[in-house]
Amino acid sequence: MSELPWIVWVVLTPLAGALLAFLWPAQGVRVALLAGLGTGVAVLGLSLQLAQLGAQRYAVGAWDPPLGISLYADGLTAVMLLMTLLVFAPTLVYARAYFKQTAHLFWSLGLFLWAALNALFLSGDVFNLYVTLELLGLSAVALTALGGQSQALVAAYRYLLASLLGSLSYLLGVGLLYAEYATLDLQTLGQVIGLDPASAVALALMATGMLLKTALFPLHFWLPPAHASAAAPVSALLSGLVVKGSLYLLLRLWLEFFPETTVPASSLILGLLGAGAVVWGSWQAIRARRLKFLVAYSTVAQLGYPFLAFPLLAAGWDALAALVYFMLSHAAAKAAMFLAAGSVLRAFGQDRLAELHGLLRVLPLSVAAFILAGISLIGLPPSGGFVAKWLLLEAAFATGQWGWALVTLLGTLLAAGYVFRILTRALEDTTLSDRPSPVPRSMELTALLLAVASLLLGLVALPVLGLLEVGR
Amino acid sequence: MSTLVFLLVGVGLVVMSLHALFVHTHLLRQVLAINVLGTGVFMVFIAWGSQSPTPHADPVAQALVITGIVVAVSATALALALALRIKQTTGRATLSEETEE
Amino acid sequence: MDWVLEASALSLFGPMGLALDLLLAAGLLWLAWRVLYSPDLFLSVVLFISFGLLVSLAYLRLRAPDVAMAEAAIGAALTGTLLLYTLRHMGVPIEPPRLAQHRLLTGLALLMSAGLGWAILTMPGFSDGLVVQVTQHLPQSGVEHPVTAVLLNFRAYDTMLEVAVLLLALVGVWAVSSTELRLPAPSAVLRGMVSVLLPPGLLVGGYLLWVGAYQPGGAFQGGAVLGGLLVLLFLAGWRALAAGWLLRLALGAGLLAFLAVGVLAMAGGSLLEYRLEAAKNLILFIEFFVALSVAATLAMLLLGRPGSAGEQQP
Amino acid sequence: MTDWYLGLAGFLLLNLGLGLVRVLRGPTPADRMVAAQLFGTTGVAAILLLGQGMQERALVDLALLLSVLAAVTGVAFTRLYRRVQ
Amino acid sequence: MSLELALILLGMPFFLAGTVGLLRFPDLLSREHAVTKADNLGLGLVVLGLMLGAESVLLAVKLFLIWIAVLVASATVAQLIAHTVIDAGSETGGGS
Repeated sequence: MSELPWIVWVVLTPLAGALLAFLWPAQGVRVALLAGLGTGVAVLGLSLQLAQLGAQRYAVGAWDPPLGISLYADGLTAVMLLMTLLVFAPTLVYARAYFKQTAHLFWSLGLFLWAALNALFLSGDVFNLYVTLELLGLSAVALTALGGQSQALVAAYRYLLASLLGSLSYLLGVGLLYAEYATLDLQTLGQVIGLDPASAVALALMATGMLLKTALFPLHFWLPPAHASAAAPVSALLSGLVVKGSLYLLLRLWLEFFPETTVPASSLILGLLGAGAVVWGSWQAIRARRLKFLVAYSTVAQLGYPFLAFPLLAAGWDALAALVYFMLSHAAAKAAMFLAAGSVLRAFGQDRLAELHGLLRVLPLSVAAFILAGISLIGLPPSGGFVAKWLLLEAAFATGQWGWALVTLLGTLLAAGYVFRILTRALEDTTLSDRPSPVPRSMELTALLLAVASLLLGLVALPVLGLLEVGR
Repeated sequence: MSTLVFLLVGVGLVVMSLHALFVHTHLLRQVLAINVLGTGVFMVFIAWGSQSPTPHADPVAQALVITGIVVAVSATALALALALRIKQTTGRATLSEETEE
Repeated sequence: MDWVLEASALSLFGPMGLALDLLLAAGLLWLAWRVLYSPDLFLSVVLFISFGLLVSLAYLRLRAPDVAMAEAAIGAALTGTLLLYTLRHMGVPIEPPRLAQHRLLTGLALLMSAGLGWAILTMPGFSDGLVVQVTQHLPQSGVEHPVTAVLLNFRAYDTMLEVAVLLLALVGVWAVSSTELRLPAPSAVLRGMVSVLLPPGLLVGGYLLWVGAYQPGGAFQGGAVLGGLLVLLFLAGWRALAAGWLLRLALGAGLLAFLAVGVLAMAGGSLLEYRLEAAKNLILFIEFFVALSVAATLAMLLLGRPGSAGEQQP
Repeated sequence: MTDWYLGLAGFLLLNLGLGLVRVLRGPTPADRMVAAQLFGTTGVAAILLLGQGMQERALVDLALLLSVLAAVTGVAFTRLYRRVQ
Repeated sequence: MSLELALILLGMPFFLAGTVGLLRFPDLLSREHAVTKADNLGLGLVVLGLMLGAESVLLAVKLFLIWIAVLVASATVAQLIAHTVIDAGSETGGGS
């Protein structure tokens, strides 16, 4: 068991699934669920391997870098892969009920997305990362447009432009690095990279591209309409996972390159932008009139927190752990919220916040999902969000950078504001004027499952952080 | 010398297309701008690769750009399909500032 | 700045070569400007095709014939056809550019560009890239042409994902578009031309595919020629390919071949590792199916989704 | 000798540039397309001469590719831009 | 000067003539004539010249194939473009 090359199967299984679902559309659902199962096994196998044997490298085609491409997995990779699995598996089950028979292209596109994410997390080559970014971006855009309404189409188009601009900026940076250092291998580059202007510009280009793709304030303009107008399971994937792909890549570049090329100003800028995102995103979420827009703006806000950790990364382990835990808990909580919002849409045909009275009576499980996921977004114990904020505060206090702690606390208050906006309506005990449509039980249950997971993430912090340490 | 000339052409294409991308609102013009932008980036790769001592330009740079060209046509096709569908459903061919709802 | 002098010394073709380069450079920048800002969108598209061909000439001057072929076939001809098609169906060919002001983004763009120029001009020196490694390992790759060795062997994983991107784009286009390309009946002249051009065209496509093992050419260039022929066939009213599972198989064949060979290689080694004796045949095997998929995909991107209404949300 | 070929390729390039004036002037799309067809003929000749001048045999293959594909955009134009019904 | 180069040089005026015709002739159809006739002749001379210097049969065959393909394509496309004009009458002005 422990010798199997799980690292390869983590990418190949969803990719083969995507191909098979395309070739055999009538069996799309079954192919997707089977491929999901297989990918899950591969991810768990790889994680166990990593926990036992430490970080691993895999030279594709047995060509070692710099000639060939190598895959690389350490604890950070494993946590990302597990996060993807955690969100994807319930979302596929949800989608089976959500899409009924019609949208058979969803299964192929969804598996392409999964393959792209896994390939991105595992890639150890800066150009290969560009290809995975494009695979990720195009599948995300196609999924966004799958809704078919004009709003979704416009949002998808805008998303595509932002995504292409981001990856071309990244690619230009890759070109400069290759011209100067004659290698595309991430780790080798990390060892040889210097502080000359060309390298600095290359890194700035790559980082800017990733910031655009991660929708960090003020480059977030494309995110709310895309995430709000996509179909619910797609929104869950986009908000929970896709933005984490580029955030992970930024973090990886930072960890590999920046110890040698530290510019204090750059981490400060990221932190400040993160603070701006927390405030602006939360404020927009508080003002939103539709449930899905509220949840989407909450994503803009929540994506600010990981960036607060960047100025603290140099100080030590806590900041990295906080950053990763923010990604993890937001993935589960936000996916749960979007899935629950999808149930609301299914029941009422619209999601205007002003008209959501008495939700509790119709969709009790979805309301429960909102409450539990909300607890994690606000950061109350024992949720994953609480652990992340706690770690961030510790890192901030340890280095005496109180400012970031204040932003975190402010964000907590604002998050409470928008979460309670949902709950006060939902818990009102009034009878509804129009009869809601039935919502399949599996849709409500999967949302609840993810919400519970986001809460429980706080209780499994020790093993998760232990895994994260592999290879550090 | 070719290297220097075309490196600068590549940078020029990037500058022009970035500006065009930000000021144009017509969907097709944006697609054109993205394509020219990609060409500028590829040009930088190949111009650099052309100073390799072999009979042909750096083979890795060439392979990367071929991959890039195929990715670019894929993205362009998706963008054009979206643009056409937007025109069909909304009757408009431009992106304008939009607000929620 | 040292490398600037070095680069000048590399001018192999004398003053005439330099004059040609400057002519090309001026033409490229001028054309790009007209493509991006001309008031008539149809003109922009036509100029974009010309621009692509000029870019291809520039790649030739930069001694990158493989890229020149890919650019001429895919970047100019097929992208141009896609643009013509979309423009036709969107109508409004003459629409003066309406400019929106994004000061923040424009400023960012200018900043990036200035930084870029600065970066290139102050770069301490260019590396030699991976030429040495590629040349050293070329005998173990199974092919004689270095670009093909990189694409199909050393960095085959990239190419596999690239083929996946192409397939994904097609699935995306199918997910978005609801219409199939419809045309009036073709004239006899057109059908005559297609039937004259088809046999030598197939020959050229096959030749480019095969010759990639030895010199510039390969699956993408050959596939693009075949794709162009398919487009011609469609434009002349031919529809035989546009049906069911056979079409899907043709579209997925490239990725399928890659996955099959890659996984089988894992029986005795690692992913996509070819034994030297078998390397050449395996590479040609993969290339054949990749070319098939490239051709089918490029043609279907234009044709739209055959015989089906768009995806509907429940 | 090589300079001769490069010079002639440059001459053809200038020719193409002149032809682009017609692309710009139009006035109808058909005029523009006719002018753009110049790339199919003059462009192919320029590539052949460039190949001769740079001692690069592979350029003949590029010219071959271009000569086959030159038809595609032209035909696409005529098929797509036929009179609207 | 070799015969090879002489033939190629002989082809150049045809390209120039084609371009000048394209610019100077008053209407679409005569401009088309200028381009297709003159340019194809010029290309023919270039190809012929290069074929004389070709060191292999394959190369010569490829060169010939290029000429044939361009000839067929440009003649047909010219004819088709002419048809769009004749079909559309004067309506092409707006560029529909």
